[in-house]
Parts: sequence; C-alpha cells; structure tokens
Amino acid sequence: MNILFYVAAAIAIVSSIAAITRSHAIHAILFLVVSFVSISLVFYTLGAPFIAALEVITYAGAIMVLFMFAIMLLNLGAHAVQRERQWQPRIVWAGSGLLSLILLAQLAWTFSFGKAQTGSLPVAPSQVGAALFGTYLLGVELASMLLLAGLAGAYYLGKRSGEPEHPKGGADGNGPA
Amino acid sequence: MATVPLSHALLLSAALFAIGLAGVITRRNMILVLLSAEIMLNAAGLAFVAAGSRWLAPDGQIMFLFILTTAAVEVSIGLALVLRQNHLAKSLDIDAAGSMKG
Amino acid sequence: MMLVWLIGIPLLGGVLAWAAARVHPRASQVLSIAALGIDLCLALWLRGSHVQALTQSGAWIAQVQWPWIPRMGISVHLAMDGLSLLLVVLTLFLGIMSVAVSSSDVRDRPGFFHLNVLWSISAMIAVFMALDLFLFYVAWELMLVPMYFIIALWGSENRIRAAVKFFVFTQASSLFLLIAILGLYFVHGNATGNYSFDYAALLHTALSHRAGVWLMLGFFLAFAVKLGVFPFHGWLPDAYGEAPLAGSILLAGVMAKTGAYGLIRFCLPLFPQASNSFSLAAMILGAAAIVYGALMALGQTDLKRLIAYTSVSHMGFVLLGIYVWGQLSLQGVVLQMISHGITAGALFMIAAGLEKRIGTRDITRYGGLWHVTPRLGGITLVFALALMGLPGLGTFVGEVLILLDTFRLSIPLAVIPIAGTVFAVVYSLWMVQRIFMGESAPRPHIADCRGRELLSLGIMAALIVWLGVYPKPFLDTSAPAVTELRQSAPEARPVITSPRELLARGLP
Amino acid sequence: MLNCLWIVIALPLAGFALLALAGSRMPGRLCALVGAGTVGISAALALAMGVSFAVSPPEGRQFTQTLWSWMSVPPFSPEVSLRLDPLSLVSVCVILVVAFLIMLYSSEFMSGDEGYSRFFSYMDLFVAAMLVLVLANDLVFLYLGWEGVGLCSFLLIGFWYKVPKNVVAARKAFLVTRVGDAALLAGIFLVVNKLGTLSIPEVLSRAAVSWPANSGAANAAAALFAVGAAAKSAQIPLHVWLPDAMAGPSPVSALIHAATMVTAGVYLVARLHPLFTLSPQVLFGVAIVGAVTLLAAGLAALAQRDIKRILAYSTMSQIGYMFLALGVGAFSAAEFHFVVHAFFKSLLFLGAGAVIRGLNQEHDIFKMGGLRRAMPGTFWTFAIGVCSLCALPLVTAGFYSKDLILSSALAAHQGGIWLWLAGVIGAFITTLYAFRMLFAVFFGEVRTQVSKGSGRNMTLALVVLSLFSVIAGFCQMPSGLGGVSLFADFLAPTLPQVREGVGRLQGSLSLVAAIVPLVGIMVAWTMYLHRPRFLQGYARLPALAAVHGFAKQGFGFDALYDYCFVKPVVYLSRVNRRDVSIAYVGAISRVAEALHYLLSMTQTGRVRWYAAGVGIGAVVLIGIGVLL
Repeated sequence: MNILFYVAAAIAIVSSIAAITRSHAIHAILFLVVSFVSISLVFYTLGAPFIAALEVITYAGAIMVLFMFAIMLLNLGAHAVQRERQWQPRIVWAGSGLLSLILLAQLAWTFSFGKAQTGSLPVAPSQVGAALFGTYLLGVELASMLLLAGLAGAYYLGKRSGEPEHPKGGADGNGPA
Repeated sequence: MATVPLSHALLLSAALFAIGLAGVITRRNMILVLLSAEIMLNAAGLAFVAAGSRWLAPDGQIMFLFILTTAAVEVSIGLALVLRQNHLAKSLDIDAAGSMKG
Repeated sequence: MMLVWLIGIPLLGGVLAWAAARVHPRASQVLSIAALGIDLCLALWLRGSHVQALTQSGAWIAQVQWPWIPRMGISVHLAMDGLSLLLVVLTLFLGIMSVAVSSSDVRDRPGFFHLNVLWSISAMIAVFMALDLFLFYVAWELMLVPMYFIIALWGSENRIRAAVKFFVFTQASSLFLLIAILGLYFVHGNATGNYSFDYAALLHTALSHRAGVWLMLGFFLAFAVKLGVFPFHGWLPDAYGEAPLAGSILLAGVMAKTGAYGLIRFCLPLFPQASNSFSLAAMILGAAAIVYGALMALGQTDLKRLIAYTSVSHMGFVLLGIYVWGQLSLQGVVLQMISHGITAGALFMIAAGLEKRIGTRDITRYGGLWHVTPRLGGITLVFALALMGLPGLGTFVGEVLILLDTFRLSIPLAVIPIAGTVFAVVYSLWMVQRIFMGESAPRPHIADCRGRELLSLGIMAALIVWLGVYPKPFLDTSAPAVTELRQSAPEARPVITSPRELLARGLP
Repeated sequence: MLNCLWIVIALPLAGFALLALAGSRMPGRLCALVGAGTVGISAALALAMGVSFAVSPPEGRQFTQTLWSWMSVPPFSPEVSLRLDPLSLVSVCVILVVAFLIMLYSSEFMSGDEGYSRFFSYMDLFVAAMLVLVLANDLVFLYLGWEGVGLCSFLLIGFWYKVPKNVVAARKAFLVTRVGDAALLAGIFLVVNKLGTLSIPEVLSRAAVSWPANSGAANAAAALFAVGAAAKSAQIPLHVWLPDAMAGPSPVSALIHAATMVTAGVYLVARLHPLFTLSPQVLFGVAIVGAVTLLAAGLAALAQRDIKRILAYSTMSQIGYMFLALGVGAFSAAEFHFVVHAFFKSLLFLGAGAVIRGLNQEHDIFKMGGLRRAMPGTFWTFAIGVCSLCALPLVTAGFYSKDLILSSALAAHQGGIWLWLAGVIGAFITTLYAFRMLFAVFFGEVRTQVSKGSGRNMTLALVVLSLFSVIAGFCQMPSGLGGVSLFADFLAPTLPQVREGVGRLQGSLSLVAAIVPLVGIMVAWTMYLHRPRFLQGYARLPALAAVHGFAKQGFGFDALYDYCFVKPVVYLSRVNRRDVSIAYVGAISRVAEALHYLLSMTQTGRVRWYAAGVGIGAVVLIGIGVLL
C-alpha cells in the first residue's frame, strides 16, 4: 500500500514541476490535472477515500475546467507560447528555485522528527459527515456564504462595464463574459 | 494496511508547496500564477489530511473541505479579475499592473 | 481654593475671548486682557494677604489638595510659595503686555489666537504651582500645544519648520522627564509601600547612586532643553525668531523660566547627591552657555535671533546660579529670571515695532533711526543696558548675586561669567548702534512709538529700573522659599574650593 | 546742613530726567538753563557744605548718610549710602565747579546743534554719576557710579552719532573701561568674600586687621582695584580708548576726558589707600605704570598733529604723574595734582574747542597759525593753561603740584631717584609738546581765517578757569618757598601727610626740576619758531620718520589689541553664524530621510517581488524557528 503512496507522490511532484514550467498554458493545465489525480491517490493511501473522491471532482474536474474556459476565452495563440518562453529567463527560475529549495529544506528538517505513522485506519466518510454537521456546522454555513459571495463577485466582475442590468435582446453572450 | 510515516506525507506537501511558491514567483502570466497558487492550496490541504489520518480524526478532512471551497471561490474571482485585467490592460503580464508603486 | 481660580480664569477667559471674537475682533483682545488683569490682581492680593506666611519659611502661601486618582496616589496638589508667586506674577504681567501689544500681527482668527495665549498662560501657571509630579507633567505637556499653534499659525516665514522643531525638541526631552518621574514613582513605591506622586512624599526617597544619577539626568534634560541651555538650544533661535510677538514674549519670558523653576523645585531637591556630583558639569555648561550665547549673538543679522541668543546667554547665568545652590545665588537666579523676562519681552516688542516700521528684521538694513524715532531709541538703549547688566537695572542685581556665590565657590569658575559680562557689552552696544546710530538710509516717514506701545514699554522700563534700584520686596518674597528649598536638599551644594581639587575632581 | 548731601546728587539727576523726558519740546535756552542751573545750584550747595565742613567739622571729620538698603541678602547687603570727608569734599567741589563752568561754556558752544537738550541731559547724568562715584560709601554703590560714568562717556563720545567713526570710538571706550570694571567687580567680590562687608571704612579697618602686609588676598584685591583704576584712567595697558574718545564734542572731552572721569581711578586708589599700603608690590607697580605712561604719552603727544589728540595724550601723561604720586605713597600730592590738573586741562580743552569752532572744525595744528591777534582772549587763557601744564616755576599752580609729586617721588624709599628722573624727563617732554602746540596754533603766519569768535559765556568760563589754574597752587607750597600746606592739612585725617625729603640733595634736585621747564621752552622756541627748517631736515631721515609714525599710532597698542582680541572674536562669530553646536539637529532629520528613502525603494510595485518578499519572510521566520 505505501508503495502506491510513493509512486503517486513522485508522479504528483514531477507533474507539478512540469505544470509550472510549461510555456504552453493548456499543457500546464493538463499536467496539473495529472498532479491532482495523483494527489487524490495519495489521499486514498492516507485513508481518506471521501477526500480523494472530492479532490478529483472539484479540483481536477471543476477548477481545471474553469481554467480551461478562461484560457479558451483569452484565445492565447502561438504568439502567446513564444512570449511565455521569453517571459521567464533561466536566471529567474534559479532565484525562485533556490528560495523554494531553502524553504523545502527547512520544512523537511522540521518534519523529520515525528515517528508517527499515518493511514493505519481509514477515516470513513460517515465520520466526516457526522463531524461536518456536528461540531463544524457553523463552518459549513460560512463556507456556503463564501460560495455565494464568490458567485455574486464573479458574476459582477464578469460583466463588462457599461452593460445594462438586463440585456434587451436575447441572452446571447455577445463577446467574452 | 501498510502505513506511511507522517513525516513523508508532510514532506510531500512541503515539496508541492515549494513548487507552487516557485511558480508564483517566476511566472509572469497571471493565469499560471493562479495555477501555482492552486498547487500551494492543495499542498496545504494535503498536510491537513495527513495530520487527520495520523490522529484518525475527521477534522483534517473537514479542513480540506473548507480549503476546497475557498480554492474554488478564489479561482472563480481570480479568473474573473484576470479577464477584466486582460480586457483593460490588453495583456496578461502581471508586472504591467505595477501602478501601486511606493 | 484661590489657586484653582488662578488657573481657571485664563482658561475661562480664553473660551470667552474665542466666542467674543465672532462678535467683534477687538473684543477678544479686551476680554483676554481683562481676564489676565483679574488674575494678576488675584495673585497680588494673595501676596498681600498672606504676608505672615512669607516671613517664617517652610509655610506655603496657599495650598489645595484634591484626590484625583487615589488608587495611583495622584492628587491635584497645588501650592504656592514666594518663588512660584513671583513667577506667576511675572507670567501674568508678560501675558497682559504681550496681548496688549500684539494686536497688529494677529489679523486672522484673533479669537483662536487669544484662546491659545490664555490657555498656555494657565498651563504655565499650573506648572509653577503643581506639587504633584503627575499633575506637573500634565501641565508641562499642556504648555506645549497652544504654543505650537501660536508659532505654527501666526508666525513669520518658515514658521512651520520652527514650530515642529520646537515641538519635537521639547516633546522628546519631556519623554525623558516622564520616564524619570515613573522611575522615581516606582522606586519610591516599592521602597516604602505607598505609591504616590506627591512631592513631599517623593522628596526623601532612598536612591542608589546610579539610579539617582540616571533619574536626575532625565529631569535635567527636559528642563535644560526648555531652559535653552548651550548644547540643547537648537530650537530656541528658530522658535523665538519665527514666533509672533506674543509667542516670543511668552516663550522667552516665561517658558524658559519653567525650565529653571523645574530645576530648582524638582531636579535638585529630589536628587541631592546625584545633583551634587553633576553640579560641576552643569556649572561649566552654564558658563559655556554665557560665552557661547554672547558670541553667537554677535554674529546674527536677524534682530529676533540676536535677542534669542542673548536669552541663551542669560539662561546660562541662571543655570550656573541654580547649581551653585547658595542662598545668594538662588535669590540671584529668581531676580535674573524676572529681569530677563522683562528685558527679553521688551526687546521683542521693540523688534516687532521696528519690523512693523521698516518691514524687515535684518539688522544690517537698519541705521540712523535715532533721528527719526528718538523715544524708541531711548527705550531700546535702556533695555540694551539692562541686557549687559549695567548697575542700577534689574539684571545687574541678579548677575552680581550669582557671580558672588560662584566666586565664593571657586574662583576659576567665576572668571568665565565675568568675562561673559564683557562680551555682553559688545553685542548689546553693537545692537543699539547698528539700529539707531550711523547714517540713516532714505526712508518714508516713520512714526515714533506712542500710545499703547509707549505705555507698555514705559511700564517695563520703569519696572526694570525699580528692580535695579530697589529689589528688596522681590528678594524678601523669594527669601523664605529659597531657604526652605536649600534646607530640604543641603547636600546639593557642591564643595569645590581650590582649583587643584577642581582639576582633580574633573568631570563626575 | 550736611544732611542735604543727597540733594547734591538728586539735582543733576532731576535735571537729566527732566531734559530726557521733555527735552525735545523745550526751547534751547531753557535746556541750557535747566542743565547748567541744576549743576550750578548743587555746586553752590557743595561749596556751602564745604565751608560749613571746614568751619565746624563734624566729629571724626566725616559724615555718612544712608538712604536705603539696596539689596538685603545676608552676607552681601550693599546700602545706598553717601560719605562726606575731606577727600570726597575736595573732589565734589572741584567736579561741580569745573562742570558748571563747562556747562556754561557749552551752552554757547553747542548752540545750534540739533541734539542740544540731549547733550545737557547726558551731561547732567554724567555729573550725577560722578558725584555718586565720589560720594559712595559702599563699594557696590561706588561701582554703580563707576559704570554710570562709563555709560555717560559712551553716550557723549558717540554724541554726533551720524559719523560712524564716533560710534566706533564710543563703543571702544565703553568696552575697554568695562574690562577694568570687570576687574573692579572681581575685586569687590574678593573683598566681600574675605571680609564680609561692603562699606568702605569697614572694609579698610577689617583689611588692616585681618590681612597681614603683603598677604595673598591683599595683593590680589589691590591688584584688581589697580587694574580697574588703570582702565578708567587710561593708563598704559588699557589706554587705547582715550585718544579715540576725542571724537566727542570739546566740552565733553574737557569735562570727562580731562577733569573728572579719567581721574576716577586716582580717586579710587586714594580712597582705598590703606588697602594699597598693605601690598607695597602693587603700589610700586602703580608707580611704574604711572612713570611709563607719562613718558610714553608725552612722546606720543609730540608726534600728533590733531590738537585734541595732543591734549588727550597730555592728559594721559598728567594722570601718569598722579599714578606716580600714588605709587610712592604721596596720596594727597596726587589729589592736589588732580585738582590743579582739572582746572588747567579743562581750560586747554575749552580753548582748543574755541579754536576748532573758530576755524570751523579744523583740527590740524599745522593748518592753524597766527591766532594771537585774531582770538586774543582765547590766546591768553590758552597760554596760561599751557604754562600751568608745563609747571612754569613759582607762577603757575602746575608748578606747585608737580613739584610736590617730584619731591615726594624723590623721597620714596623704593627706586625714588629713577622715578624722579622719569618725572623730570616727562616734564621736559611736556614742555616741548605744549609749547610746540602753542607756537603752531597762535604764532607764525595765519593759515586759515577765523570765522567765528568765541562768545561771552565761553570767554567767561575760560577766564575763570585760567584764574583757578594760577591761584589754585598757592594753597600747598613747598617748605623751601614759605611752607604753606593748607591743602595737605585739610586732607590729613583721610590721606597720610606728604613726606618731604629734607637736606641739601633735595633742595638742589628740586631746583633742577624747576629749571627744566624753562630749558624746555627755550628748546621748543628754537625748534618750532626760530628755525623750523632745522627740524624738517631731521624729519626726512627714515629711522626718525619710522619712530615718528610709530609714536603717532600710540606705540602700536591699538593694532596689537585689534589683532589679538577683536579679529578672532569677529571672525569666530561670523564663521559660526549658522551655530555649529546645534548641527546635530539637522543631522538627525537627514538620517531619518535617508532611512525613509531606503524603505521606499522596496515598494517596486511588481506583484512577483512582493510574493518573493513573502517567501523570503517565511524562510527567515522558519529559519529563526529552526535555529533557536
């Protein structure tokens, strides 16, 4: 079982690195999807099947699709790929890479003490559900309000300025949302 | 069921976090910056779930849920803003939006 | 109860003056003069009625004590003895003079101007009477705010810079004062158990030498900055130079005295041993201030800055006199303070008068005014002579008493101030001759001083002559207060006899 | 009668106050009347008191009157108290008489001057201050008079304030005398500190008791008083102000810089003579200063061309004689010479004033000439003054007073013969420059025409003064010529008797001293009148010309003081105008601004830079967590 963990972890890391280094946006997103799927596999190995499923549904499914829409809307052509490449010269990667490695080394050093084991017993979705509507009831309500706010915000920002509240003609989104 | 030491899981989340950070700092395309932010969020969620599984408590997973909702909202608003910025400044370059100078 | 009225009347007067200004601009001036006048009569009545308190030392003329924050041991404790009575009367007198004469350069918002003047006066009176360290600190801070507005709103060219510099300088130094007060409060508290800010209680706290020195330095710094002593006088020329007439008079005439009063009332009695070891440095500082002020006054071309530097020189005498801590020198300090207040006030009035007549403060553009304004010339000559300590005028009495006690203490230390008096001749005569003698540039007709200006300058000239010729009433008023202070801190008197020992002692 | 002593001072003071306040509105004649009148009345009063004092002297031949206690701080409590004793009586009478005559003279001399009332108010103030100085019984009260006199000399030298030169001269005079006053003040402090009292008789008696002769305190006090006296009486080290003081009007020079103020130093030493006898070294120093001054001033007078500067240097040398007399202990001789000198020197100055006024402000004696016929009155009175100055034997008062000084110098136990020799050489030089002036001004051919004759008041004053400068001498005759010692006896209790040397050597030497003036006149006549070409020949020699130039500037003292005192102070104050000591205030604000600039650099506006900043911050914090 923990072989699966390590394999999935490796895939996740590699695909994440690939995701941030692709100059072509679509490729980056696809790599990210692979990364999210492997992370959901990791969740599974850690004994959290419910979260693994959720991860695939929302992250890989919803959010990545949203990104896909955004990129499609912006119809980034070939020139975008070219521009991407000269937007981040090697030197910048070195700087940020170094910073991340330092951060990684520190965190690794701090985490290396614990002896505890994970995933000995899976945490059943029923337990999660009970806790969700038990102690965290308030949290859930807040999360829902957050989503509502996000919805309203996105709707408002998406509308181009100057457009009347109710478009006179048919609801054909004439031009990018 | 063979178990995975907690430190390794946390190590994985740290790695993903670092990768996300590198991405945010390096990329000049707004969308990819948002993408890297997603990676970082996910890494944080991973750490929560790992801790939850270590203590066999559902709290970790609930925290992941909350992270999930915020991530979703954040992406939607983020992308809307990116679209608006692209519409206004005709470019996705994050440095172009540098008017808040000191 | 009388003391509270003494502070209250200017406060009330200020508000009324502000209100009256809307009715008629002149009304606020008249009203504020009336308020100050009533206050002055009150103070003089206090002097008159409580004569017996003046004779036997140790008794306060009047005392009021109301609990304010009992838990912290803070009480509104006001008390007045000979020393503070004289300074209060001086404050009120200069207040009336400055308000009466400064009607010309206060065109916009006269009401608010008079409010500021009156409130700063009442704060100063509170400083002179507060015997509770907390109340003293509150009054000390309150003094600054109206003065800042006076300089910032009604000053001349770069008044904002001068006002800010003044405020930052005094505010920063009074922070040290706050720390020192709190330090003393806690040291006293855990030594004796009862935490109190009261002066009498804090008077004999047992202090380790190091703690004593640091707390004393905190007090000294705040008072030295307000006194405008040599290294800390950075703000003084700008503030005196840029302030309007009333501001300059109050600043030079009274605020410098609050610094000296603070030293006499709080710094030396509260930390006698520390002051004793610090006294040599302070005396050298005072002597240096005398010479440095004189030297700087020589080089100035702006008349008001010149008068400011002369104040630095005279305050050097005051500092020297305080740290000699002798009966003679302290009474000399009191007289020096009063006569300097009057002289500096009058000189600022004359400077404002000249600036109004000729349009500039640059002394090199004056010349040959004696022919045009002989009366103004005569009065300026009287005050220039007072500035250099001519016998028969107030400053001479003060300086002689201070110099004599310094002479008895250590001869080399007295040589510098005596040389300083020779310097004083140079700058005061140079000033008079630069303005009134020599060839007069062709100028439109200038009116000689008359009416209100002549009256107030005349009164001040008469006062300075009275101080010089018959200073007994002033000396008798301050004598018991001074003996009381010296008995409360006998160790503060430095003991330097022979120059060799002086050198051996070196700096503490 | 005596207790109206304070009125003598109050009258001139009242005159001053009246003229100062209402002077500009009073017509000229009234100003003169008030000014001269008050002084005249107090002169009459003083003379009356003098007579009553001489007729029925109060017990102890002195009368003190305390008006009020000035300051009352226990050990230091000066009183405003007056003291009349023979010494102060003589001085008061001389001062008031001379002042009245000069006021009379100047009522006409100054007529037409726009500061007429101002002049008389200052003169009245001066007379009052001088009387305070002379009558003071308290050291600090004496100091009040001392400074008041200095103030009036400042006001009167700078009387014609439109001319910048006069203004500078006035300031210089006040400054130099103020240096002396500082020494006097230090002396007073020393006395109060050591003896605990301020009234002069008390101080003298306690000093005699508690200070052994030649003790440190006595020497210090005497030295300080001597320096104060030297500054006020323009003796060598502190004399630079007197020649410039001639910038004032002539009556001022006559009253202040000839008769009264400059002799204040002599009066001070005479008044405190018991203190000085306690320290013989200082006394001998005074004699040396006197001798040196009389020689140097004489030589300088020889080289001057301006008539008033000649008289200024002559005054300096005559006061040198008085200091010489004081130095050798002949205090009453000094006082006697002061009296006689007051008369003939004020006469000379007033005469010079009349001449200058006549030749509309011409000061150079070689541009004048032949005024003998043009201004006969002035000529004769001036001639009497000159003769009295050179101590023409038997006839003039100057002879008796100078002879008294020379004989007592001879009798001095310390270096007597050298002092006597200096005095005799001085007398010779005095005769030279005096007659050089007389011949140049009144003899020879007329070079500038006389435009204005001297009026009635002026000649009256000149005549009375010349009368005095002749008869004043007869009240103190040397033993060889009738032995009248009216003056010395009158002063006896307060000033010690004059010790006259007896014996053949004395007689012959005083004979020599008498002949010297005559020889001097002969030499002067030949050099300046008979064969002037003889002198011009020598004048061209470079060495002699250099010495002549050097003497003209008063032996370079002016340049020296200017170089080592005035220049550095002026330079220092000019350089330091921006007040370097508070530069640190500006420095603090500049540091704050620099820090601000550095911080604002970090706000680049680029989002990625902020993200990196967050990253770095995280790394740093975790690093700290890790390390601790």
